[in-house]
Order: sequence, then C-alpha cells, then structure tokens
Amino acid sequence: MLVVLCCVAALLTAACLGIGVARARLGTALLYGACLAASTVALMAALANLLAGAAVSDIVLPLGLPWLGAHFRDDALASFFLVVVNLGGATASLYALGHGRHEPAPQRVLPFYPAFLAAMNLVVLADDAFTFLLSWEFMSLTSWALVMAHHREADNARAGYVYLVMASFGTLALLLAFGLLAGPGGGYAFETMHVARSSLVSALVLALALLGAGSKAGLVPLHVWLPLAHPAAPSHVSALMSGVMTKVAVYGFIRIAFDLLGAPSWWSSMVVLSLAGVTTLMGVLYALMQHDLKRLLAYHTVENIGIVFIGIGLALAFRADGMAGAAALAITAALFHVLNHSLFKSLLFFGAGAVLAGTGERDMERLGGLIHPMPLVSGAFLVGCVAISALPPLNGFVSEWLTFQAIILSPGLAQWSLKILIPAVGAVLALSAALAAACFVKAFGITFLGRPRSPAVTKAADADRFSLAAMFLLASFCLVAGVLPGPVIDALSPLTRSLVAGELPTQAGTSWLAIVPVAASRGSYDGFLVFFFMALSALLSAWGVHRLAGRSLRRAAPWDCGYPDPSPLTQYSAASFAQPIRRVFGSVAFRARERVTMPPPGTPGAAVFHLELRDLAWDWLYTPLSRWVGIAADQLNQLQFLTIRRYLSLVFLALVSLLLIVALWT
Amino acid sequence: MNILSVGAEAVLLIPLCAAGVLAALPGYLGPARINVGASFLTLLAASSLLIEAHPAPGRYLLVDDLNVVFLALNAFVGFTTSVFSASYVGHEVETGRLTPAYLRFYHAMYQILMFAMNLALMANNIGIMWVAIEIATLTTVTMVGLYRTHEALEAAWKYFILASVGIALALFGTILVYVAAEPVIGEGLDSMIWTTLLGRSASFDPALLNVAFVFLFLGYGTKVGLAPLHAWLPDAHAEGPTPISAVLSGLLLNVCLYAILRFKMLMAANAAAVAPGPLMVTLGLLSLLFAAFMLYRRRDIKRMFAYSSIEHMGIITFAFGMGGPLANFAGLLHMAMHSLAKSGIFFAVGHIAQAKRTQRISEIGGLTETHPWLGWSLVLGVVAIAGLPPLGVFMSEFLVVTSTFARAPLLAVAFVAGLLIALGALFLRLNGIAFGAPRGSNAPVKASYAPVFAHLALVFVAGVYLPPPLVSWFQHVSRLLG
Amino acid sequence: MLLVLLLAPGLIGLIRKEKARLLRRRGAPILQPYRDLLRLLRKEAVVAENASWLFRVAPYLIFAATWVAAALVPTFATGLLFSWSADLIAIIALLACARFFLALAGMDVGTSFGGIGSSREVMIASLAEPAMIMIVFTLALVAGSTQLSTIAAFMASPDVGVRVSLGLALAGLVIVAIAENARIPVDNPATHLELTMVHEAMVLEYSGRHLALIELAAALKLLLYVSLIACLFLPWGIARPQGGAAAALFGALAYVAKLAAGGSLLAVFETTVAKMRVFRVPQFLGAALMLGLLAALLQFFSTSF
Amino acid sequence: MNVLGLDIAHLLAGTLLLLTFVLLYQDRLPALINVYALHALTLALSVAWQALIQDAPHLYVTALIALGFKAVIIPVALRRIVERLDIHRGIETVVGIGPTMLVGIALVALSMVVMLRVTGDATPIAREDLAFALAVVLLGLLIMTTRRNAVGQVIGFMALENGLVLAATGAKGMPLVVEISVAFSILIAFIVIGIFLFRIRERFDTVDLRALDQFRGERR
Repeated sequence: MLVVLCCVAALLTAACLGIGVARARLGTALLYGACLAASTVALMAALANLLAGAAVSDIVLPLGLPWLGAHFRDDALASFFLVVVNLGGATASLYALGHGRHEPAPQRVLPFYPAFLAAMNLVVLADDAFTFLLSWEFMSLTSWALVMAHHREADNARAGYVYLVMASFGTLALLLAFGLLAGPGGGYAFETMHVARSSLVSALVLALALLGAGSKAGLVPLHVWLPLAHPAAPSHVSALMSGVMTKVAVYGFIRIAFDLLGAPSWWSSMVVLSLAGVTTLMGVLYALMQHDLKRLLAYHTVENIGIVFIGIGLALAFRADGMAGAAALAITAALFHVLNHSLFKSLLFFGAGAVLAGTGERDMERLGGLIHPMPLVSGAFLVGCVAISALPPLNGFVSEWLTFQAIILSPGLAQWSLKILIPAVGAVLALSAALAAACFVKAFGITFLGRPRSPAVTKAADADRFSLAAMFLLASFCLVAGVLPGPVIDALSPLTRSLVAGELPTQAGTSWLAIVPVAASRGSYDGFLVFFFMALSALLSAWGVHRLAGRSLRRAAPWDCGYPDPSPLTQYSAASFAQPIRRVFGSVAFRARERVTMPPPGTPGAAVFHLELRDLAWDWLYTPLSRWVGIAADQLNQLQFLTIRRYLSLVFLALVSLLLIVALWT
Repeated sequence: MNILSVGAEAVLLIPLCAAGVLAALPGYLGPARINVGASFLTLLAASSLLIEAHPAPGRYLLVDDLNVVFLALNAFVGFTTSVFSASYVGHEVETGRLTPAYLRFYHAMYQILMFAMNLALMANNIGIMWVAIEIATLTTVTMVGLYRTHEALEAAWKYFILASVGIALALFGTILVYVAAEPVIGEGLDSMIWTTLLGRSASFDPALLNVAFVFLFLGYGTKVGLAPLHAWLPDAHAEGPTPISAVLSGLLLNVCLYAILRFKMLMAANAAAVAPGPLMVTLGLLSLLFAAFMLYRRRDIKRMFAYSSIEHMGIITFAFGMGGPLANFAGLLHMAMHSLAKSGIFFAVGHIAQAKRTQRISEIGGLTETHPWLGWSLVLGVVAIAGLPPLGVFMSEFLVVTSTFARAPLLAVAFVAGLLIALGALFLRLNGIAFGAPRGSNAPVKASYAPVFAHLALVFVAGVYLPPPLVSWFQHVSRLLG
Repeated sequence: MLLVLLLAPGLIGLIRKEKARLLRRRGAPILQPYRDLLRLLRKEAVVAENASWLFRVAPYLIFAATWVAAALVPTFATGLLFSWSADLIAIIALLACARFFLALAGMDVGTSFGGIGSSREVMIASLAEPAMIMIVFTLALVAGSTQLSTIAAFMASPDVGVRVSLGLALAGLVIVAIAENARIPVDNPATHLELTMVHEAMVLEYSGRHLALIELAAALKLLLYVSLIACLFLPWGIARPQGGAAAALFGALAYVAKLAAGGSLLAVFETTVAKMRVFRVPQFLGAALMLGLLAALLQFFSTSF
Repeated sequence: MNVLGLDIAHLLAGTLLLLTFVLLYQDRLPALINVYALHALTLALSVAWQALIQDAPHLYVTALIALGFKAVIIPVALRRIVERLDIHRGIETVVGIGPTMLVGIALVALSMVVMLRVTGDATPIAREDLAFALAVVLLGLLIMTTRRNAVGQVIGFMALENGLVLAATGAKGMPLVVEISVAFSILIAFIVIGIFLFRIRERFDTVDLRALDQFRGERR
C-alpha cells in the first residue's frame, strides 16, 4: 500500500521531470525506464499483497477535501486491479523503451504518460468519493492529452474532443451517483456509504454508475469515443487505454455495485446483462468491418468489455438470489477475463504499434506478407490472436469457459425472465466468440500473410529488442494463464469472498492441475493436459510423418487451381474477406450499403465498389443531440445582437415579474 | 472615521495616494512601475490582514471572515494584473493603439478602481458599499472605452447605461433596507451599519425586506452579470484592454456578488422574510444554461471567456441559492477559484491576441506549437474553468453537485447538463485555438508569464490542498449564509 | 486415441462406397482412403515460394487439435482415462482452434482461392459454433453437466425420458455436423469447381504429407461428429468403466455398428439433396442456431413427461 | 402640523407621480424636456418640505441640487443638444401612448400593492412616499424602455432617479442622502456629456441593422 503510493509519487515526479527532459536525447529512455521501475515495484507489492491473502490497509493524507482528507485503501479488489494496472504499465513502459524512439513529438507524450499511470493507480486506491472522482477525471484528462499528442491530424483532434466530452459525461454521472450515495450530509468516505437504501435509490445509483463507468469502459451505445480515441494515441498508450484504463472503469463499476451499494434488486442485473450482450455482439461486428488495424483492436475492446460485463451481470443476478457459489463463479470469470484481456489486448496493440512503426501503415488493405520481414512480431501477434479468439490452450478460452459454466448454472435462478434471458446472452457470447475468431483470422491473415499489398511492407524490419521483449513477455503470460488457470482462480478467491460472500472450491489440490469450478461431475477443464496432449500429438505426428515420408520439400510457384495471378491485388482484401459476414449481419447491424458502378462495356476504366457503413449510435443518438444543441445555440445567439433598449426591457421585465411574485407571495 | 487597523487603512489609502501620483505623472514606463509597486504594497497590507486577528468592526469599515479572503484575493489579483498590464501596455504603446496620455489616465483609474473595490469589500455601511460600487463602475466604464474605437465606445455605453440602471435599483433597495431598519434601530447612521443590521434584522419588517432584496439582487445582479441582466458583460470584456477584462471578471463581479451575499445574510437572519434561495437558484441556473449555449457561437476569444464568466457567476449564485454548509462553502471556494483562473486566462489571452494580432478565434490556431508556453497555459486555464481536476474549480463543482443531487435531483441534473454543454463548447474552441495546424503569425511575443503561472499554480494547489485557516473562515461564513 | 485414428479413413471410404452404390457405380473399395493417405505421405511436399513457416506448421497443429478433440469423445466406453480433462465446450473450442489455423493456412500463400475458402469457412463457422454451443447448453441443462461422459451416462440412464428439446438439439447437431464437415449441401468434398468449394479451396496449395495430415484431420473430424451423435443421443451399449472386458467388447461392436449406420445415413442424405448456394448456407445454419436456442429455452418447459 | 405636513408631503409626491405620467404621455422632445424641468421642480419642493418637517437641514442641499442642477442646467443642456444634433423633434415610441398609459397604471397599482403590504411600524410618511417613489421608479424604467430616442431615454432615467431621491428623503433621518444625490447628479452629467460627446444619438438605440452588425458584438 505505502509502497504503491510511493510509486505513484515517483511517477508524478517523473511526470514533472518529463516536461524538462522531453527534449533531451536520452530523455525518452530515462523516463520510460523510471516508469518501468516504478510500475514493476508497485506490481510486485500488489501481487505480494494479493497472494498473501490481501490484508486490508488504509491511509489518510491531509489532501483533497479539507475536513475529510484523502482516504486510500488497499483491499483484495484494489490489489487485484493494482496488479492489472501495473502489469500493463510495466509492459507498456518496457515496450516504449524501444517504441518511444519512433515518437515524433516526445514532449507531448513524456509528461503525461507517467501521470496517466499514476492516475490509474490512484483511482484503484481511492477510498472516498472526492479522491476517486479526482483521480478518475485526472486519468481521463491525461489520456486526453496523450490522444492529442499527434494533434495535427484532424481526426485525432476530433477524437480527443469526443473522448473528453464523453469522459466528462461519465464523470458527471458518477458525480451524481456519489451524490446519492453520500446523501445531503456529504458522507464522502466510502466506509460511511455502506448503509441500507431504498430499492429505487439503489437502482438509480446503479444506473448512474452504469452510465459513468460504462462510458469509460465503452458499453454500447456509450462506446463511440473508444474506436476514435484509442487508435489516435501512440501505440503503447493505446495499449494502456484499451488494456488497462477500461479495466479501471470496470473496477469503478464493481466497487460501486458490489461494495458500496448494498444489494441491488435482481432486475438491475437484467439491464446489465442485456446491455452487455448488445455490447459484445455489436463490438465484434464493428470490429469485423474495420480495416484499420488499431481501430479493429479498439472495437474488440468493446466486445471484451461486454464479455466482462456479462460476467458481472450474472454475478449480480446470482447474488440477488443468494446463490453465493454461482455468483463467485461468475465474478471470477469476469475478473479472470479482465486480467486476460489486459494481457492479450496490450500484446496486440504492441504488435500493431510495431507494424505501424515498421511500415508506417495502419490500413490493412495496404499491408500483407509481413510474416516474412518481421517473423518475431508476427509470432507474438499470432499468440495474441489465438488468445483473444478464445481458443485453447491459451487464457482467453479459460475465462470464456468459466463464463459459460456460470451461464449453465442459470436454471437455479428464481426469476423466469432471467432464466430466459441468460441462455440468449449465452448464445450471443458463443456467436461473438466465433465472430472474434473470424475477425482475427482476418486481422492476422490480411496483415501478416499473403503477398505485400504496398511497397511500404517490403522495407519493414522486425521490431527492436525492447518491444519484442515486452511482447514475448505478455505472450508467455497468456500461455501460462491459459495452461495453469488454477492458481489465478485461487488468487481471486479473497475478492469473491469480499464481493459476493462466496468462493470457488480451491483449485490447488485438483489432480493434474485441472480447474473444477463447481464439481468434477459438472464440468472441468485441464489446460495443462490439453496443452500437453496437443504438443505431444503434434510432435508425435511430425516425427512420425518425417520418419515415414522423409522431409523432402520443393519450392514452386503457387498453383492456385491452375491460373495464379502475379499481381497481389488479386488477393482477398480485408473488405472482401468480411463480405460474407457483412451480407449476413451488416444490413441490420449497421445499414451496410454496397454499390458497384461498372463502366459501360467497351469503355476502359475501373469498376468502382463503394461500401457505406453507419454506426447506429451516431445516427440515432449523438448526431441528433449535437443538432439540438446547435439549434438552441443559434436561437439564443440572437440575444447577443439586441439594442440597449431591448436589454433594458429585459431588466425591466425581470424586475416587474419579481415584484409581482413578491406581491402575490404572502 | 475611527482607525480600524493599520493594514485596513493602508489597503484603502495606498491605492488612493497612488492614483493621485499616477494622475500627475507623464509617460508610461515609470507609472507602470509605480502601479506595480503600489499594488504590491496593497498586497502586503492585505496579507497583513490575513495574519492579524480581525479588528473590532468600526462604523464605516470592518474586516471579518467573509471579506478578509476577498480583500487578499483582490490585492493579489490587483498586483499580478498590474505586472501583466505593464508588459501588455508596453506592447500596446509600441503598436500605437494607446498613447501615453491615455495611459496616465489608465493607471490612475486602475488604482481608483482598486480603491473602490477594496472599499466596497471593507464597507461596514451599506450606503458606502453602494457608493464604492458606483465608483468602481464608473472607472471601469471609462477604461472599457479606452481604445476609442466604435466598438469600444458602444460597449462602454451599453455598460454604462445598464450599470446605471442597476445602480439605481440597488440604491432603491438600500433605501428600503434603511426604512426597514429605522423603526427598530432608530434614525441615523446606525441603521446603515451592516453589523448592527445583521444583529437586529430578525425584528425587521419582512415584507419590506423582501422588496428590498428584489431590488438589491437585480441591481447588483446586473453588475454580477446574471442572465438576463448580463448584456453589458461580454462586450465590455471583449472591447476593453485585457487587464481590465481580467479585473472585471476576476474581481468586480466578485465584489458585486459579495454585496448580494451580505444582504442574503440579512435575509437569512430574518425568519419571516422570503427565503432568497429559489430566486438565486433560478437566475443562477438560467445564467449557467444560457451562457453554456452562447459559448458555442462565439467568434471572439475574449468574448467567449466573458461568457464563461457569466456561466461561472451562475454556478456560484446557484450554489449560494441552494444553501447549506456544503453548497455555501463550494460557492465561496468557487468565487476565489474562478477569479484566479479566469484572470489568469485573460492574461494568457491578452498575450495571445497580441502575438496573433487578432482576437478572432478563426484566425488563431496551433498555439501549442507556435507559442508553447502561452498555448499550454491557455489549455491549463481552460481545463481549470471547465472544472476538470486536479484544479480547484473541480472541488467546488463536486461539492455543489453532490450536495444538490440528494436534495433536488432535477435541479442537479439540469446543472450538470449545463456544465457538460459548457465544457463541450470550451473544448470545441480550444481544439481549434491550441491544437491543429498553426494559424496566424508565429512571431515571438514579449510576454510576462509569471502572473499566469502564479494564478494557475494557486488554483492547482487549492485543488489538492486548502490551508486550514481559509477553510475555517469559509465554514464560518457558510454557517452565517444559512 | 489410436482407435479413432484407424477408424476415421474407413468411415470416409464407407461413405464414398455407399454413395457410389446409390449412384449405381461400383465405387472405390472401402480401404481406398488408406491407400490415398499412404501415397500422399510418400510424395514430396510442394510448397509455394512465398509460403511462410506458418504454412508448414499448420498441418501438424490442425491434426493435433483435431486428434485430441476426437480422442476425448467417448467412443465405446465412458470414463476414459483423461476424459475429464476437457468437456464438450473444450472439444468444440479445439475444433475451432484447428479451423483457425486451417483458415490462416489458406490465406498464407496469398492466392484468391485461399481467400475465398477461408472467408467462407469462418462465415460458416461463425454460425455453426454458436449453434453447437446452444446444443451443448441444452444437454448441459438437461444433464446438469458439460462433461461428456457424464452426459452420456445420463442419457443412457432411464431417467432421461422423452424431451422435445432433445429432439430439436439432435436436429441442430446434425445440421452443424454436416456444415462443419463440409458435406453436401453446404460444401462438396468431391469437387474443385471454384465458386462452390470452401474446404477444398483452403487446402488448394497443400500437397504431399501436409495434405495427408489435413485429409486425415478432416476424416477424424467427421468421425468425431458421428461418434458424438452416437454417444449423446443413442448411448446404448456404451461400456461403463466398471464393466469388464465383455462390456467393452460389446461396446466396441455397438460403436462400429453405429458408425456404419451414421455413415450410410449420411451417404443417403448427400445423394438425395443438392448443393446449395453459399449465401443460402447462413439461413441453413441460422435454422440450426434457432433450433439450439429453442431447445435451450424449451427444456425449462418440457421437463420429462 | 404633523397631519398637515403629512398631507402636503403626500400631495407633492402625488404631483410627482402625476408629472411622471405626463412624461410618459409626452411624445415631443421640447415639451418632454419642459415637463422634466417641472418634474425636477416638484422634487425640489417635496425634498424641501421633507427637510422642513423632519427638520433635517442637510436635505436643503439636496433640494438646491435638484432645483439648480436638474430643473435648470440639465434641461438647458438637453435643449442645446437637441438643437446641435438636430434630433428629430418627435419621439417614435415603441408602443402607442394608450397601451403605455395602461401599463403605467398597472405599474402604479403594483407598487401600491407591494408597498402597502408593509406592516405599519414603518412611519406612514415613509410608506406613502415609498409607494409613490416606487411607482415613479417603475414609470421611469417604462419610459426608458418605450422611447427609441436617446434624450427620451435619458429623461426616463432622470425621472427614475428623481423617484429615488424622493424615496431617500422620505426615509426618516436617512444619512448620506446628499452624497447620493450628488453622486447621481455626476452620473447624469456623465450620461448627458456622453450623448453630446459620442454623438451616439443613433448608436444609443437604432433601427438601422447595418449599424447593428457593425457595433453589436461579434458580427464584425
């Protein structure tokens, strides 16, 4: 706890130094080195605390609200999220040690990056409403500054604007939520908030928290800023925003919904579940339609956040019905997925950053065949793809498997509406898992496989060693968490105890390192054995085949059913790859319109294929809103151009009406 | 009049003497320095007030928990503004927008303005308070018209007429208060001494007090710039010299709001009188929403920040209207924070306008690249007044919203909507001004950054740490405000 | 594990034979697939110039994943040694893993046909997988477990009764099986007609031992699905772990019989229906998904009667 | 004596109100200025009378100011201005005289209602005077808001200010009245000089939109 706070202080000082050293030649390395050190120390401290059974400790500093002070508290939940935050921070800093050299404007990144890390730590540690919101909004602010780092592009400026407005919207929603929690007396400290509330109030608080945290985490329809802002930032910052900051938002929601708020009624979980389902599906569908690599990843963040919120919603439902064990399973699945997503999403963004640095391209339509110039990057990226597609034996599968297990427990619920809703959500989850696999076949296949689609690819080279180190570190984490999920689940048990007053059977003793969420008869999964068998049979078959058939190999021109075409343009492009799925879902999900304009026969000239996709959230929510604001502004703006006499009559009217009120009052 | 305390007298006398001297001196370099020096002495005197125990209130003057903070703030902003105006005015003279003759007048008026505001703050007599505010108004009117352009004269005239009407209304309210007090306290000066009034106001005639408050609120409210009485404010800020815009936004609005607060205390002390809360809440919310929407269509950078001043005055009035210890505390804090942040912004804006040779937002762009210091300090300032942490405004807005929502949810929602709309507008413009491809000239400008940084630093510190004495003063006052 | 490996090509051969007979041809002998595989193994592998390491590693991964999945399905006896190490969901995920690499391999060389194949494959999979998962839900909700052997044991036990949802699930499972194994009407394993092929288009660039492994993996997958249907919906004769060698032998015989029956049914089906357009496949699979969802919901209402 | 004094004070205040109505009614500049002179004269008388019955000698100063400055100097100056700037003699009012009068009457009623609620312990003179003064103030504002012409508006403002002085003198033994009246005289002087110097006869208030675009805020 104290250690983490010291690290935060160190980061803040580093931020101040960043202003100075930004221009220096070694400034980048120096600063990221400091961030790496601080994050690693904090990570170790938090990890130690978590594994040691999460002792609760708190500190009050004479800052913030004068009569309250700044309360900081470190419990199981906080420790876990500290681990997530600082793991992401450490790896991102390591990556940036190498990647930061490509930064054109370091003085716009270096001061804010450490502050951003510090803010995320503070949010997790905060134990009173003021400190929480201060750190929360500070986090948004620093990340906004980082998004604006490359402010010359008009898109980035717009992204930053949308991001900041959405972030402030979320903060204000949380502000209202805490206003309800604190009551008129202003009991802002978290420990004074654990009081019984009327179901209406708690429902209102939950809704506000969902708005606030959801707008930060990217729940549909509050997600619009995310695919704009995350790609705009420098890649290691994108990794932090996607992999870590959204998790801090999840933390905020869990803290309010499970800790501060007593027990919200069951139907609030219906809201969460349905929102989460929509988010999951829409997120992955949008992702499939993208051909900007980083934007695709950003949309996938939306999907994964949806998966996490499915787990949270299940936990809410189970807890409302007093099924502690099931609730523990659901929340464990959600938290496990939080960890996993932070791992592989950072990894993937690092890969995207390496591609961007190597080729200067984010558009997949201009990439291809990168596996030859950058084999190591593509290897790490492949691991990330397999992990995020929820394929065994990597970690993504484990958390989704746990979520499925939790869903299968749903018949125990009392409410019919939930019994009906949850299997539907399960279908959505399965669908989105399959779509995610499709999406990453596309992402990897178009970007790294095939033949180069633009000369930019040919001059690419493998990333520097720091970036590779960070990526392979994360890849190994993905593998370990997938093969040995048991220890992770055991580490999570203090959280589940404190959040839903239940816990999973301890996994340490199970044979062959299997995980048994409920009972061996209900379903078990053994990542280790699956991995072992797969490796074994792969090696066995390879050995056998080579023994039987020899290893003779001949290179030849691609056959391609008889008529190969030398031009790389004949390859499947990202758009054409997604076309069948677009046909299936597109017309409903985002009003996809395809137009092919053929030149008249005999005239030379290319046929033009035009594709139009709309984000319904924009069309139905944000565009009308902004239009209304504009209209109101125009109407009111006429007041700027009146004559003095009219202004005087305004004063006069105000006076007369007030006098009338006073006259008629008593 | 009886000696209150050396510091208190000094706060009044130094500016007065300085005004006399400056009116006599030619040139601009020397007077500018004298101006700075005098303001600095005033600052010293005011800070001595902070340290020493409050002297017993006299018949004309008093120093208490409420005004001591604002006296210090006044003196501080007065000092920094004088520093800023030294370099600003120098540039104006070089470009020939001002002649030394005008400057003599300008500096003298500046000190008189300081004197008048300090007097209004320290006055223990509602009549003197009124007179002081009138003087302050007249001086600012003359300074707004300083550039003698059509727009400047227009703005000055609009300001003058509306302010005169406001003053008249305020005077009527003052007379009514006297009439209400006279039967209880007796004829003569005693019925105008604020401390006495506060002590006895419980037995005043409530109906009379209500009418009086209506007049006082509208009268002084005109000068606070509450919608729909705001009309003079944007143009006066936009057309006058930037130091005056800074003083107007930072100090004069506060002083007039302070006057309203004094009378609100009277109302609060009288049980039978109508509670002024709803009235203030209504006008505050109206100003907030109105200004928030107006921000979207601004093309002149100074006028934009003038509208944001209207917005913040609305916020403060709303807070005091809500009442309760938290909201009142927030209101007082917000007054201080806003005056620091806004004057700091105007310092930056003044130099920006000089560097880019225009006030049109559409012709300013990419400041963070062409003039990094100016640009980033503008960004920081906007972040501050948009109510983003870790700066002080965030704390006050946090307190207002949280304390309101538990009591009047709908009001809080409207309030929050206003904040969000205003923030959207501010950052929409900031995107164009501070970021993106550079527009306008990128010639280096001789600017004095110290005042800007000093203000922003104070706002930042207040955002994370408030000194205990300040807190205790504010808490005491918020109890009085009811 | 080896058993399924041995039986798989036989099933293919059987189906081909049956189809040929139904078309009044003599058809190749049932053992033909074994010969094909051996020949392919002996041939040298021809690889396109710009093929990457992934292209050469993929076959082994695909084969491994499929093999593990197939080995986890109880064939003639429940309670195999490591059957608890992965449940039904994991098996589906393993197949998905194989498909993932297959699709990547299809895109590796960068030919247009590979792209077509992969894109269509993932489209089909993106619908077939959720349908499968829904069927799993149904079974899991009925049997209270996702553990295959547990489900099989439960289905064999008398207290399962007759349920609407199980029928729906069976129908869905059959559709999924057809789609997943690239059989008519979704795909035609016997054609290289460009515009219709899916699976064949992906493996177009493969030859020699790589092709052999992929073919074998495909055969294993078919076997897996047939035996899955067998052990889930007609689990009679499956040997209990405590049952002795006799039970095991009987189970084995029953299993072979089931395979033969399933294969011939498939052959009959394939000869009777025609290949459908690629963009009618989604509706076909959507039906499966709906069936699965319906089954999952219905099982709340139609508890055994 | 006291009753008589009260009555006379009442009478004078009533006259002031009446004259304000006349101001409201007038639509020609010279006549308006004359009526204003009369208005100021009446104010001077009533102030003097208050000075007499409250035996507050300092009020005589106020009376003198009212007499000399407002009743003589200002009207003369205004006439000069009207001649110099040859302002159109007729004043175009925003709404017709009839409605304006009705509104005025309504305002008087309002001020009566507001003031007579005041419970009795305030002295009767104060109450009556305050009621009249409030009426005058409101009417003055009404004049300002209904006259399109600079001079007309100035006169409205000065009527308003007369109402203030009436109230101030009516309040028994109120200190600083002199200072206040002096301050206001300065204010008015400012305004008049302003009109004269800045030639703002049309910028004060205009129907010319081009001038609007030029000078009202942003549309530069």
